[in-house]
Amino acid sequence: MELILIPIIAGVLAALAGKQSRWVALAGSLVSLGITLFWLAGFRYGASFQYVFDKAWFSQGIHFRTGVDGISMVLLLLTNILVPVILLSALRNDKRNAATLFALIVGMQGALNGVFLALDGLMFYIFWELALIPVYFICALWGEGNAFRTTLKFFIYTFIGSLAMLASLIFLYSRTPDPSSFGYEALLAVNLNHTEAIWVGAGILLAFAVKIPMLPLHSWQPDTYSEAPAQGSMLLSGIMLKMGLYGLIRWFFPLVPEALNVFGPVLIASGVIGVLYGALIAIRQNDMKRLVAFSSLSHVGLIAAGIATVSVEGMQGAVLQMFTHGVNVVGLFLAIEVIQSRAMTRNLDALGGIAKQAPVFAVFFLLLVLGTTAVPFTNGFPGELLLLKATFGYKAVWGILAGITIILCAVYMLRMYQFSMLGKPSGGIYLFPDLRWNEWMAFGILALLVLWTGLFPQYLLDLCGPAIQKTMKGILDSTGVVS
Amino acid sequence: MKPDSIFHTVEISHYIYLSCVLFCIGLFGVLFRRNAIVLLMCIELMLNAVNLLFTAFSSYMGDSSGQLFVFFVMVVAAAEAAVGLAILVMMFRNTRTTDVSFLSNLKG
Amino acid sequence: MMQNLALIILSPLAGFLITGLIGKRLPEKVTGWLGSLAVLVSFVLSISVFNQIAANPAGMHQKLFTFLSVGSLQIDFALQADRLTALMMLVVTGIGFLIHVYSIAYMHGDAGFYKFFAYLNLFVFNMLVLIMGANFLMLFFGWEGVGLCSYLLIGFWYENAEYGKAARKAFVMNRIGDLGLLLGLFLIIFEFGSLDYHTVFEAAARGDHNLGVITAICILLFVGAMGKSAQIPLYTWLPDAMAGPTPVSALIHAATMVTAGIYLVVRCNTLYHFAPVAQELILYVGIATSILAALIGLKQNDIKKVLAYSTVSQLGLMFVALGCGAYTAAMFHLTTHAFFKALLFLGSGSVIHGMGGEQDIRRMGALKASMPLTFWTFLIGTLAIAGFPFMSGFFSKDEILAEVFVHNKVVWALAVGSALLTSIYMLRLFFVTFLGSFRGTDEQKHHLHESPWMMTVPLAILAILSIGGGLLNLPEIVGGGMAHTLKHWLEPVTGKPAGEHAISHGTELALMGVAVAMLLGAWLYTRNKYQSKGVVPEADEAQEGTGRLLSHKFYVDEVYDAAIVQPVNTTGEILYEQADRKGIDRIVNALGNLWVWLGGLYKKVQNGNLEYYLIFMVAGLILIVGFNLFR
Amino acid sequence: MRSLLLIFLGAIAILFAGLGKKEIRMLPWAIALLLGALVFIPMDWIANEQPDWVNHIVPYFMMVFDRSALAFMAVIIIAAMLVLGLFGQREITGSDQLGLILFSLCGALILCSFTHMVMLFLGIEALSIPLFVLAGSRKKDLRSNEAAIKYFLMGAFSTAIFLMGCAFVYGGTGTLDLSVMQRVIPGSAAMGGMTGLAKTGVVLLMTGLCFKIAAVPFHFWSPDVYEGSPNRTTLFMATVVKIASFSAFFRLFNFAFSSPLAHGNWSFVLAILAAATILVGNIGALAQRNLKRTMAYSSIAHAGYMLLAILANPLESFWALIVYSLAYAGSSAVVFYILNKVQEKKGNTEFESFNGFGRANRWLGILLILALFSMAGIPVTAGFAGKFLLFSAAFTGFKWLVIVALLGSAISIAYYFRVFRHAFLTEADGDIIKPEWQDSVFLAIAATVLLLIGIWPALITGLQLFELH
Repeated sequence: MELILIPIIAGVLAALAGKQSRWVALAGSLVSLGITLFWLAGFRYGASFQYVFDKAWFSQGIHFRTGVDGISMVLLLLTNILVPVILLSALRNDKRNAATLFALIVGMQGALNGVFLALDGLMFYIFWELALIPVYFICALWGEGNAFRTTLKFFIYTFIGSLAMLASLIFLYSRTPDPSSFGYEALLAVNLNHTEAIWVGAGILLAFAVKIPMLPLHSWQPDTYSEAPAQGSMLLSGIMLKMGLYGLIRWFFPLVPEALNVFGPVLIASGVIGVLYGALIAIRQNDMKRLVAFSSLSHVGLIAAGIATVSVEGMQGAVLQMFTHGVNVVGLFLAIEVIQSRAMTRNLDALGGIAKQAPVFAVFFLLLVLGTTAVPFTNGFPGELLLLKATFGYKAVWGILAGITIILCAVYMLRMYQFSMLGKPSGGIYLFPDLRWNEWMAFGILALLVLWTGLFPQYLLDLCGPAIQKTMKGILDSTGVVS
Repeated sequence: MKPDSIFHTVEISHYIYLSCVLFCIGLFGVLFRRNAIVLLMCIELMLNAVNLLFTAFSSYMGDSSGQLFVFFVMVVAAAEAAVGLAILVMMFRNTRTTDVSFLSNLKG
Repeated sequence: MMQNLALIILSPLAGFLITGLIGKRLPEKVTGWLGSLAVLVSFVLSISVFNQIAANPAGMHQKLFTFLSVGSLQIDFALQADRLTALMMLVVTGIGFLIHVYSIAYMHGDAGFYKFFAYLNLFVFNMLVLIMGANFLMLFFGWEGVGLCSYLLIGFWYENAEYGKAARKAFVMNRIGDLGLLLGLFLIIFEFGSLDYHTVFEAAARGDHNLGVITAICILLFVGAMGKSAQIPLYTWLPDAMAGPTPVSALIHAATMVTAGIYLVVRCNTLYHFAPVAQELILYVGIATSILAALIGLKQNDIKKVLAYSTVSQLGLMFVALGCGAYTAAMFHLTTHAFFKALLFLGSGSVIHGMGGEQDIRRMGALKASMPLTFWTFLIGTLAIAGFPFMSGFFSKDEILAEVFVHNKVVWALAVGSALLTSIYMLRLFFVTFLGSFRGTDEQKHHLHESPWMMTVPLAILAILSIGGGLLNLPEIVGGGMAHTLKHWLEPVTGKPAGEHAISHGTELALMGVAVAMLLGAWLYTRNKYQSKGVVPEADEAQEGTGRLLSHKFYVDEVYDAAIVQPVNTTGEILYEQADRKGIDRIVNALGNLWVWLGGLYKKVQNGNLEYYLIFMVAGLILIVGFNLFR
Repeated sequence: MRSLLLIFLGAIAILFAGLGKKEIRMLPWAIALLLGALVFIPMDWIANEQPDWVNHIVPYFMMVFDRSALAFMAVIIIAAMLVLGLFGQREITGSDQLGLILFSLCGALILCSFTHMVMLFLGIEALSIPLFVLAGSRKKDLRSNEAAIKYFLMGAFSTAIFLMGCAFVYGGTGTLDLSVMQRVIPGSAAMGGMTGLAKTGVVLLMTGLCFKIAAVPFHFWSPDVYEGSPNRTTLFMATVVKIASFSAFFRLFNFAFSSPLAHGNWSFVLAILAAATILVGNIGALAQRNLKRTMAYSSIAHAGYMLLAILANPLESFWALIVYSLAYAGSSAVVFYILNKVQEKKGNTEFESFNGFGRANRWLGILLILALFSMAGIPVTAGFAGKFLLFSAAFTGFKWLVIVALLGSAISIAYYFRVFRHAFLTEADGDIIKPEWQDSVFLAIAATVLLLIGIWPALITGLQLFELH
């Protein structure tokens, strides 16, 4: 509850605070980080929901019910770490109406926390939608180029998905025993026949697949990422698309286990093909943001495929990789923003030789590139290892195809790094000041996370382990598949 | 009202057909005429068809509420006609015509 | 004593952190010596571990923390040391230390001096993790880690775009191998349920596992080794990797990292024992690589490229030994190769240093006078690699040839041919570089000088090792009671190969005779051509026929470019332009525009005309009433 | 009844008291009148019985002020307050328009409480006839004239059809009393179901009401009339008239024709009409360049959504309809207020006129976004709560219809956000608009309604604990 309210209130205050809004926003977001860490400290390892807050909301069947288990804890941690980092990186921002920007970012934190905390179907949906709004405004108001059209497409696209999910949730709701309830457990208890499960599942999946995005539903992503302001891209790619993946674990598979045999293969195929598709396209992109967008498509494809294997490795690897990918992609977008704000371009053809002028930045950027490339001792490695293993264990062919990503990812990431940072200074890059203190801090936090997760992934795995196992048991019990 | 009154010597269905025909005459008049005054008259014709039907049913079933309804219809139709004619006058002042097909500025 | 193992890897890590973080503010000397000291500490500790292992063949094991524990799979961050490891540790840290010292002088004045030492320390750290890891994942950690350092160091002079390209090429090609290795690891997990060496090998030794799977595992692991140890088809990165500073080439691309593939196969000998198909594959790939690289080496004019191809060729030879199941021979050659190839690279570095960055041997010549120490050490290195009797390369190479002779006569003949080619190109290199007449510019001539002591002392030490390295594993006819030291040392790891074909001393002597004769012939040929006649090798462009083919490295790079790189790039472009923008995105937009178009259509219906409205209404009314009455 | 009487008498008083005075001077009285009427509603709600004197004025229980009537009355009065409060007309002399609005409001209140077809008819006419005048109240404006003519002719035409329906139902069931009808129709099952007369009658009644709420294919009048009428009248039509018609629709079809037999007769047809209405409304709105006309189409679409309430289980959908109506009234009032102000400055309501509006007027801009979000049904606005309640109530009946409605909601984003784009994302400098203090008060009320219900819909839906009848 407080994790939702405090950032939203901070957002309202920040909108009113004028010049001081950045500090208000940062404070609000840090307070909720503090609460998250406090919760983490008191977290009892186990599968049950903790810190439960429950109050009747719309009606007796629709509650405002929040709770944390290991899976949501990881994502809360991610959200509440990344949002302060994003705010920090934007602190020196002097865009028009900066106050509103900060307000929206911190408000978004509240909505995202709501998504990850929700234990009631309708509440989940409401925060799911609510999280879309700040980021929409951020992208539309401060975007570049044809931002309105692009963001509108993004909004309608995801909105259609969400509405389909709403329809599915309402269907499940109508099938709960009287008095109908949207409660998580009540929805889980609904038994569907195969046909129903496919329809209901398709609706829910549409919402998640658009947001993740899964392969054929991704076309909003590259345009949106590249035309959004840096903070928008970070929020979208760093946290928002995790909503979809989280949704797969928390809602989709547990709600329609009956249709696992249909959706599992579809998701894996879509994920793995997405892995290759995104990677192949990323190799030839010259716009850094677009490159990262397609790389992100590639990475989340693997995560989704891992989840869809419904194996311990796949799911835990997915949770781990969600955290990792969030950190890395935010870092990459931050690096791109650093480049763009100084060199006035992010076209790889026009860049080069930045490392000479900004060595500190170069090191941080390199670390993030390596993390994304899943080099051992960085955070990308353990998650990708688990995911590939899960995919390989599901079907060797998929595993091998997905494994090609470790080659292609190296190709495009290093290409990006090479063309932007290395080589001789070209174009207008003769004056490239190194990082400012706030950027330094933001990068520093991200770098620490990269190394920490890279070395000690077990901490996060332990956190989400019992909950994953419980979830998996729930799914497999319902399908009758013996694991 | 006596049970053997003239209404009962004629089948109720005849009344229904008659008023339906009247109604349809009015309706097609509305559809195919362009003069606003004529349109208004056609609508009155439709209302009268309804009135006839109400009266017939009322008598047939021995229930007074139908006839009550007819009075209300007549009163309201008068009010409506008054307002309608006023609007037509206003229109005529501005456009010098009562042909409704000239009114198509608002569209799309 | 147990924490020794952790300290061995932590010391270079600490070196990396210190030089990397504050090295920029320290004087060069301090940074350089700090970096070297870190490796020296590891070396000293390794000796202590070595001594313990000598007494305790079972080895040591140390778990630091649990890295991953998911489901039934648990992978620890754990270190171990057995005799194989101990040998590798000494090679890595010992040569590593020498090269660090050498680099202090070599890299003097470079803007990225501190970075260089940081990277080198990081490399040593990763290499140690690779060889000391107690499970396959640790190996993979180090495996990728050294690949990363290799990337960083090849592209050390990052302002040069070509170097950057070479670095990326190295990393990507390694990654291709890594994928094979990774898939191999997955198969191991599925087959054995664990990645611990101990568990896996113990289970494998029982011999009751699916041989097909084990063969697949072995082949996949070898694919990893191909990438790292530059075997066909993944060898082309290694010559390009010479873009890095010369000490890097010596340490990473000659002595240590590229031998990781050998180490991997030796480590998994238990598995390979059950996979003869994989062994055959290794044998053929090894011999093919060896010959191919040696041929290419004949016509290279860049001093470092020659050495690079020589490295590829020698690695191929080691794989040939592995293919025959001669693990000791492979490890022996690995060790001696580390000595003399490091020596040769450092020597070439010294030459390049003296020549002010010149690498083309056609501009050198007659360096003997101005760089005597370099000359003599380089000569020792050349002789060692060419197999001059009683030097290290002589014994190690002969042992391999002898093993191959037993195993497969055809391959033996090819291997001998490869050895002959090795002698020729090495002597060619030697004669052209150091003898004859000076062909450089006047400025270079004026500048020409012997290198400082920090560079020459490591050269001298390596020269001594190159001469005496053979003592490690003398054949019986020479060593008598001291023979086969290394073999006995490694026995706890490699086991006693059953049914070993011992060859008679006579045959062995005959084989040695063949080798010596070949060397002699090569000496005479090259001496005649390059010293006496003073022939200067043609420039690449001037080559014709076979020479052209060789100097262009059989056009393998071009073929790869056309067969793999371009298709991938084109696919990426086509996917983006056609499938993504014009396909999926256009469909999505069309779905959106459909409604707007319908809206435009509807606008025509709402035409403002009252009559039409009424007609529509009545038509609707009739439809509704009719539908309701007659359905 | 007290509210209705108060407003009726007050309307007469205001009509005469306002002779020769500026209309704006009578406005506070009108607002006070509505406030007074509103105060009676909770009192009646708690008392929950019809006092005798009511039965003397309206005999034969032709009107029953039960709680379902009171709830709609409250919504309608609030909507009317917003209409009057936000549109104080300074130029108009004489309070005839004010009086007409109040009379029309009386008709609306009758539509909430009728239990007899005569009262339904009277309510519709009382609601409509003043509107004919109001639509044409800008006498010199040709567009206003055209709106009035179109509205009048088509309105009268549909009245005739509606009356024909009344007559048929009367012939088919033998009664004009709703509660009798409710009892009679199930009885006809024994005699082979409803007669063709009754069936046709029900459908004709339906078309008559569909005209009032502007459902396809009886919606053609609404874009033209909405566009041509003065802004205040348009808003009044869009909110008060529409909600009142829905109240009548709900009462008639979910009370008199609620038995399964009758329901099976009209529900499928109505479902098709609802789907068509949703699609036509949303698609038509997509192609518009004028905000006012867009709002007209959007109001058609909203009518389509609200039709879901008629089709759903009445116990659930009643409160959904109430919440939806409140949300719709509140957001429409805000949008029309802004639209009106922009029209005063720029002379038209083309989208281009809104360029830079949001940048120039921060608070009004935020309010505009809130209203648009509510219309689009985005959480946490009242519009979302309404839509959710409606859709979930209707879900058990016509699932495909709910899907169409969801699709419609998705389409609607495009045109609602177009307003946002012009207001915020264009570089032009918008005119600064300073709302009067009383405008601010009513805007604040509207915003509060939108947000409060959005965050906590149980505020309204909690009332379902009370018995309705």
